[in-house]
Amino acid sequence: MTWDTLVTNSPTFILGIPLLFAFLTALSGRFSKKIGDTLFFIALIATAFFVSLMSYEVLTGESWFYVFGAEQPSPENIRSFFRITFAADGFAVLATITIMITAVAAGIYSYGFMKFETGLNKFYTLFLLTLAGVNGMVLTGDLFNLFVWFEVTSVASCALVAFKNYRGESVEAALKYMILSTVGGLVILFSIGLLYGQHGVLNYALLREGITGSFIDKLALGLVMVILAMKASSVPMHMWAPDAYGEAPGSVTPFIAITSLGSLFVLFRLLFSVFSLTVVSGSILIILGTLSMIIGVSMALVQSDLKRLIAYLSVSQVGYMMMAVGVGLATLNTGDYDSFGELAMQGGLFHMINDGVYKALLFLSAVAVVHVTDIRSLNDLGGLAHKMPYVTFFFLLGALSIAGIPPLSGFSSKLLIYKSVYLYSPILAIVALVVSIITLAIIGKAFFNAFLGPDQGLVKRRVSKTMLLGMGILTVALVLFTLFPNIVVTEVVTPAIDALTETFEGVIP
Amino acid sequence: MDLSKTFDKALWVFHMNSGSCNACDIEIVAAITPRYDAERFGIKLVGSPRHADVLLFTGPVTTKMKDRVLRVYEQTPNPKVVLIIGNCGDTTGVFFDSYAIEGPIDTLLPEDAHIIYVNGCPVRPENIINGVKEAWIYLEKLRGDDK
Amino acid sequence: MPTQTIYTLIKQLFTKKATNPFPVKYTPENMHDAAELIEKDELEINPPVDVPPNFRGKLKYDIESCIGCQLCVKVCPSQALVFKEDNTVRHYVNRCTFCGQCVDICPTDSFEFTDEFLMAGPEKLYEDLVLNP
Amino acid sequence: MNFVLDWGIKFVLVLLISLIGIFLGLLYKGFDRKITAMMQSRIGPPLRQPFRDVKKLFMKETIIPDYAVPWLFNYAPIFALLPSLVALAYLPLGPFGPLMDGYGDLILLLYLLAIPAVAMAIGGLASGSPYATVGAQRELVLMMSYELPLAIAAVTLAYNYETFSVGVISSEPVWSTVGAMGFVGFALVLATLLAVMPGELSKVPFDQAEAETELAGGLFVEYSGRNLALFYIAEAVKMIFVGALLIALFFPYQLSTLIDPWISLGGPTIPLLEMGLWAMIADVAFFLVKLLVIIYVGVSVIRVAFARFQINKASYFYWVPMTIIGLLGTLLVVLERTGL
Amino acid sequence: MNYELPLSVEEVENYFKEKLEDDVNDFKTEEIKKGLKETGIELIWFTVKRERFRDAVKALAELQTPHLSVASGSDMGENIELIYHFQINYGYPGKEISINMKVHLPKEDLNIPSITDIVPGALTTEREKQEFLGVNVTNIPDSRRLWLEDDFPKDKYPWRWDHEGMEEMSKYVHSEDDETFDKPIAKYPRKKEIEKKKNRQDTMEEEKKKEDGEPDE
Amino acid sequence: MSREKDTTYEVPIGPIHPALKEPFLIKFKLKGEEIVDAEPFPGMNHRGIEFMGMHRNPMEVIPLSERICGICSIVHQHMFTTATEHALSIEPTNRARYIRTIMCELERIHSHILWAGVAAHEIGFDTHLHFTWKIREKVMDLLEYIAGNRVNYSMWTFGGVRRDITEEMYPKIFETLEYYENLYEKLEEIFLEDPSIKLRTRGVGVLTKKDALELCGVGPTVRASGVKKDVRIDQPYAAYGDLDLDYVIPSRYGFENKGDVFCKTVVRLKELLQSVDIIKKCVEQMPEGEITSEPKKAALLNKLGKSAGEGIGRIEAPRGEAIHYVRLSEERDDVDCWKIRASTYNNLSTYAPMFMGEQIADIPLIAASIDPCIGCMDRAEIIDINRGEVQSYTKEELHELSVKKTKQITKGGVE
Ligand code: SF4
Ligand code: SF4
Ligand code: SF4
Ligand code: SF4
Ligand code: SF4
Ligand code: SF4
Ligand code: SF4
Ligand code: SF4
Repeated sequence: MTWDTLVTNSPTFILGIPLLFAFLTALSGRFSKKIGDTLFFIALIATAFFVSLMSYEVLTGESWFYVFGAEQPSPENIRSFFRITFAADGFAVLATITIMITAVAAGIYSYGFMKFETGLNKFYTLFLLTLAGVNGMVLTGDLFNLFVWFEVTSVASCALVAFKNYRGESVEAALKYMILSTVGGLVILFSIGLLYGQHGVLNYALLREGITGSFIDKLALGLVMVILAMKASSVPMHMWAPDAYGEAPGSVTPFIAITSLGSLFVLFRLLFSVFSLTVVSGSILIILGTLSMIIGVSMALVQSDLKRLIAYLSVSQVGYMMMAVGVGLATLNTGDYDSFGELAMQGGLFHMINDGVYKALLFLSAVAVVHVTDIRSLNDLGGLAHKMPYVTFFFLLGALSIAGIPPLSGFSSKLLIYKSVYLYSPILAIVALVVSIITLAIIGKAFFNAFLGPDQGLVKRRVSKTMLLGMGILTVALVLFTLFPNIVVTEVVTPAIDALTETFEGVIP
Repeated sequence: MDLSKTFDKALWVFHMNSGSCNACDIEIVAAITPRYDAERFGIKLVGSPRHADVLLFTGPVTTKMKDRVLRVYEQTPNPKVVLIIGNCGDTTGVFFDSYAIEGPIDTLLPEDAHIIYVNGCPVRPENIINGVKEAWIYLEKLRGDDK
Repeated sequence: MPTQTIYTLIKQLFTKKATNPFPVKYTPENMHDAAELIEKDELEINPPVDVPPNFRGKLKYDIESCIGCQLCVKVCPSQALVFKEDNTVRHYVNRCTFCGQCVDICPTDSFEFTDEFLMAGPEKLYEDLVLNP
Repeated sequence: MNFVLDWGIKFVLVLLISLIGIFLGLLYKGFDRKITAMMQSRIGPPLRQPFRDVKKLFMKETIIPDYAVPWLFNYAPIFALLPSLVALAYLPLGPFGPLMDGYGDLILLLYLLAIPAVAMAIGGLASGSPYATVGAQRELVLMMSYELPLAIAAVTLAYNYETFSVGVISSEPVWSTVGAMGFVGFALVLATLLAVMPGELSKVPFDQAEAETELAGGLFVEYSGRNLALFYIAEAVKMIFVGALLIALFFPYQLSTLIDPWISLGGPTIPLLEMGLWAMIADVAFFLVKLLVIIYVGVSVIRVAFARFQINKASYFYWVPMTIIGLLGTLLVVLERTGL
Repeated sequence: MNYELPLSVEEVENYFKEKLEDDVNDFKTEEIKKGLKETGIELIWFTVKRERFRDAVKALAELQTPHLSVASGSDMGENIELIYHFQINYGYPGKEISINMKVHLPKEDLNIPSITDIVPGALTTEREKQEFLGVNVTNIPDSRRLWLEDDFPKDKYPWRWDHEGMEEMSKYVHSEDDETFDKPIAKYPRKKEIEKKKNRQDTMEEEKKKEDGEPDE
Repeated sequence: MSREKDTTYEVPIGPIHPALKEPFLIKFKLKGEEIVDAEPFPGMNHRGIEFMGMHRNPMEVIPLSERICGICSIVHQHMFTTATEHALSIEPTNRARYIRTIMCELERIHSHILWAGVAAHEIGFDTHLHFTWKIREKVMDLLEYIAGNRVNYSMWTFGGVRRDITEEMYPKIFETLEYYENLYEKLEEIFLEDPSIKLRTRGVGVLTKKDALELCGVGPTVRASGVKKDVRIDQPYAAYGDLDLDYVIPSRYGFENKGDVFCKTVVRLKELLQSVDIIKKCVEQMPEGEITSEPKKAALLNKLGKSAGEGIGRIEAPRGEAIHYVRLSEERDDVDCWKIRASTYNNLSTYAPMFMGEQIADIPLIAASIDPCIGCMDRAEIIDINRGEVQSYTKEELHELSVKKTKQITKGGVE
């Protein structure tokens, strides 16, 4: 096995390793806990390694398509081939990096967090399955394959949500999540059927050529969009999110957030690469995004549960991305794209990676708070800063970043958004600015309620070192993004945009 | 105690009534209003003892106010000067034989407190300004600026 | 809009101020120097607002005319007057309420109001504050 | 190497501007107090009083209350001051263009305006006093309120110039870029900004957060000594910052160019800056006068002529009437730009 | 009889006699004339038996929402006398009558029913009576201390004359004087403004005298 | 934001608080910015004055009584002397009655202006604090001119007054009255027409007429609700019987008797004008004669020690009805029983209905609206008349309520 082989096959490894180790950790349950832990970390590190490998290759060299099954398709046999395609392009890199940072942090964090839970190996299995599923979703270049990964993610993450199944609320939340996911999967399957029936292909590139904007196409697109938007917890299908976030075992909460983000990635990819402008206009995205921003933030205003509050804030952050990418989509192929559309895209996608990081940081520190105090309601919390200085710091950093305070990374990406969308419509910029300020106030208030004030002796246990390490990794990432926003934008985000707007042009993988 | 010259020229004042008859208190307020305008000397009434340099105490200290008087004194950051306004703060004045009086104030404050007594019942606003002037002179003496 | 208020305010900006600049307009650099200058009559100070003719300021006690009848001690509400063995009374200015009952009742008019009211200093009892110690 | 040198010079300049900003801030604060007193028929403190106050505060003991979170409590004042100082570097000050340009500018400035408020709120909350808590909540509510008209104003300006760069906006006065309708629109926008100014600066009628009579100093109850001095300076600098921002956005006129047709102010040319000495002096003076007028109108007069609003009425004031006025302005500008 | 506001003193007296018969006695009415026009004000004092005291207040409440000014109380030796100062006929210029109801409580049995249900504003003064006179107000909704601090001795009542101990409790701040009197410290250097001012006034007075000296006529 | 928090928390205002010039504690329970409960704990100022008075002879008590409270120090002096006169059947001379009336009304002027300034200060309108206090100096000068001191006038003695108002004082009196008449319009403009003051005072701190009556409120506080209570008219003392006065209630001037802070302002301002009229009339009608019926002080002192009797002094202070009860006995030289009841004592219970549902921002204003003078107060209860029950808390309950968010209050808070 040469280096090149490793590189070219890295997408397989990214998916294969977690799957394999998921199996192994499940088995290891019979033996010792140690083995499970070791396997889990090996899997995480190996996956991360391959993600970086792939990223390096894509960002410095060329993107490529990784294909299972029939080697070289030709226009004649294309319909009958059994093939699975993975697109190792800029967009996939952006998505997998975002996912992996969170996954590694959450994995390490969970190790400390779940120490005293039973059945940890099950947890590892589910974790790795979800990881594989999400990565699969963003890497795949084929609709049916997408459905498969979608289902894997759904099942695994449902199980994760219900992991603490001795708690009634967990099961209830898991049930909700399950129903939604199942219905979602079925609907996706249905629309795949519709499309297949129409065009006879499922490969993105081929589909794109075939799609004409007929009613069926639109219907299929609409359905897929709805489901993905739902999974991405966009308004108006955001209801499930706070429940799921609130009830999942602490350490995987950010991971569920990442599946949402994954869905959003997929949504964008489908919109750009498959349906493109032929069928959809950016305005739907913009409207959904704006609504998400406003509704998310106003719901957050009334929350008293820390995790739910962050969940609602994350809904409103999703709105930013949708709005920005929507502006990009709306202006695609017009002159405006060059003047501000691309900027909006940059902002939107950069915001996604930022969001992945600071949201995870917020969730993890919120979880640490709940873990340490057993209290979820902000009204009962207080004075934690005295005993938990690190967590306070992490939370503050995440909070300032989500609120977009300069010079933190959240500001850089939001700035790009403001600077572009006002040219599309001034109202959008105003809304974005105001939502941002309200976010600031909300998170400031939450921060006060939980951490400031006199010490009330709520701290029952300690935050373990591994938990801190998990948050530390995210902090490092956040600081890096803060210090070098330009590099991230030019080196990672721009290729992703290029991939979205240009790939598959004339290539039949 | 570091008492530079600036200190006396920017005195922020916290007023506390510890059971006086209010006459001196309204004269204190009168001292900041246009006719006397203490602000021209940099005197400013503040709302929190934490911001204060000068504590204006009035009243013979009732039992219920005793702890609060001491607490306010402690809460005030150093260096600080106490101005006791009125005879009832100085000696308990007319309220000298009650079961509910703990004063006079200066007996409650620590030995090393810097106290200026302003006498009168009630003191005229000018006398309050005069008291501040005495405080300046006192501080200058403390620093050895008086030659 | 409170235009009337704003108008008045701007007018007051230019009219004469109500302040009586006692003793000086602004803080002098050094109070001691200033005080010395005042003593040497080189610095003019602004007098306080005028007191009325029968102002109740610090008391003046005429030890010569006192006959030691103690009536004043009986009506003094704050025990500012203490009867001494030598048939005179000691007066504590820092206890006095300036009510003037002693002035009224004294059969020989030994007590009298002055118009001094600037009494302040860093010592609790200095000579000025005790008459006939 | 060049890069390092460049940034080194910039750093020194930022430091210089900061010092000047602090000086001006305290001076104008003194001016504000003096003129307020005079309007109330008093003599008022001398102009240098704020300097004395600050000097004295630095000398005083700095008490950290038992219930405070020390690091947050101590850093909050610094984070209240720094943004305003940094912000000055992004603003054109009189004849000098912005030191740092092209980093997002107006948006950045808006955020830099928000940070002190947040820092104050966090500091207040960290002090653990109930008064400060109420004060901090009010500060946050107020911030949410005035940010809406502020955002409207900023976006309208940006829309007009198609950029957020303050440098560009101030290079040509708004009034000459638009016709009659836009003129009215911008007048409305200016009115909103003037209304936001006292809110930004926590002055009456929007000083709910530190309302002395209600909350005994609110946010700052527990602050003393150095920390209080920093807040004091921060407030002063913020005043300069907001004033200079208003000038840059709406009145970027220079005396030398205004009178150029009649009198030409030449003077020896200063190297590097490439402007005539006399012209520069005139422009600086003109800038200071403009600042004075803005502060007088936007702070002093309003401060003395209004009573403090209740917090809900203050919110309402910004969210409804001011927003409507602002949006009306935006509408007029947009209408004009799109040629309808 | 039909009683309509404003009542006269006699009517008030009759009204109470009618309502409470023998349980009210010692009626004393006063009229005090004041001013050039000799406008009179009227007061009425009477004693009511403790058992009927509430009835008396109720009877009063039937006439007009009673205005209770205050209840005063004093130690009369063998018993304690409470006086409830009510006002009636307020709102009728010059017609108002002070109704002072006295209730005597023997020292052995210092109980008096609360009237807060009839006159909500009476609570303050009832609580005050409890702590200052040792009276026990039965059914009082709130019997906490009102003015005295919580650790004030439970068996001391400042307004009672039969109590030892109040004298010791009250500090006599000024009393130490004659023996322990220290010489006051040396004269603190006072500034001259007082003398200056004096001089100024003297000159002014002289001037004035001069002016006055010149006869007007 | 804060409004959404559904737990209540407690904020104590006072006893040392810039809004309150006197020590006085009110504990508020807040829900966000809204007040859900208020309990005043007045009486930090309890000095035991009644006790002190009962250990001094009546002559000594006069200056003591004036130091119950120095804001309008004439009031308690007046009541104590009239009560003692009543007890001993001493008749003050008619000239003394007129001088007393003039002093009372001058004091009312100063007190109401002071109140207006304080109220303006509470709502952050320092300009008007400065303005009102500036014009207040004029009446202070006059009072000082008549009585020899700016506050605590020491004018009263048994049987009359100690200083005469002579002909040569008239010009100064008239000048002052004219000054206020001229300025009155401006005051009204400021306090009744200024939009930002109206915004703050209208509909704030409402006291209904029913509450006002049941809680035995007094003075401008209840007159603003339309209750006709005014001792000067109901039961004239001093020379008020000679002057035809009418109740100052808002409806007389075309306002609604709403009982909010605005109405209280109306009442106080109109009373200011009424006072000016009263003084004018008094000066015009002032009879000739002695200023005291007991000029021999030593004899009077003797008489006081030997006589017995009980009496009531009841007057309308600027803040409302106040009453003293005095009993003298033959055995003791000292006062035998002395009960003081100042206006605020009754008005404090009106806080409850006024505070409920209002905002923190209104606390100082509402607190000031009854013009509290705490000198003789200690604690009062909030009485919820809607439920007809008294809301009282045991110490434990209070403690429990404040466990959480208020830990800081018990120690660290600035009280
Ligand atoms: S010194 Fe006299 S006037 Fe001043 S507060 Fe005390 S008793 Fe009142
Ligand atoms: S006046 Fe004469 S008799 Fe009377 S006390 Fe004085 S000395 Fe004695
Ligand atoms: S003026 Fe009054 S208090 Fe002073 S000594 Fe004379 S009687 Fe005593
Ligand atoms: S009353 Fe006059 S004469 Fe008698 S002791 Fe007093 S001062 Fe002396
Ligand atoms: S009415 Fe109030 S202020 Fe006036 S004297 Fe009485 S207690 Fe004092
Ligand atoms: S001794 Fe008797 S008669 Fe002589 S002054 Fe005294 S009381 Fe009057
Ligand atoms: S209530 Fe206040 S102002 Fe009135 S007399 Fe008592 S202390 Fe003085
Ligand atoms: S409350 Fe009553 S007893 Fe207490 S000091 Fe005041 S007047 Fe005296």
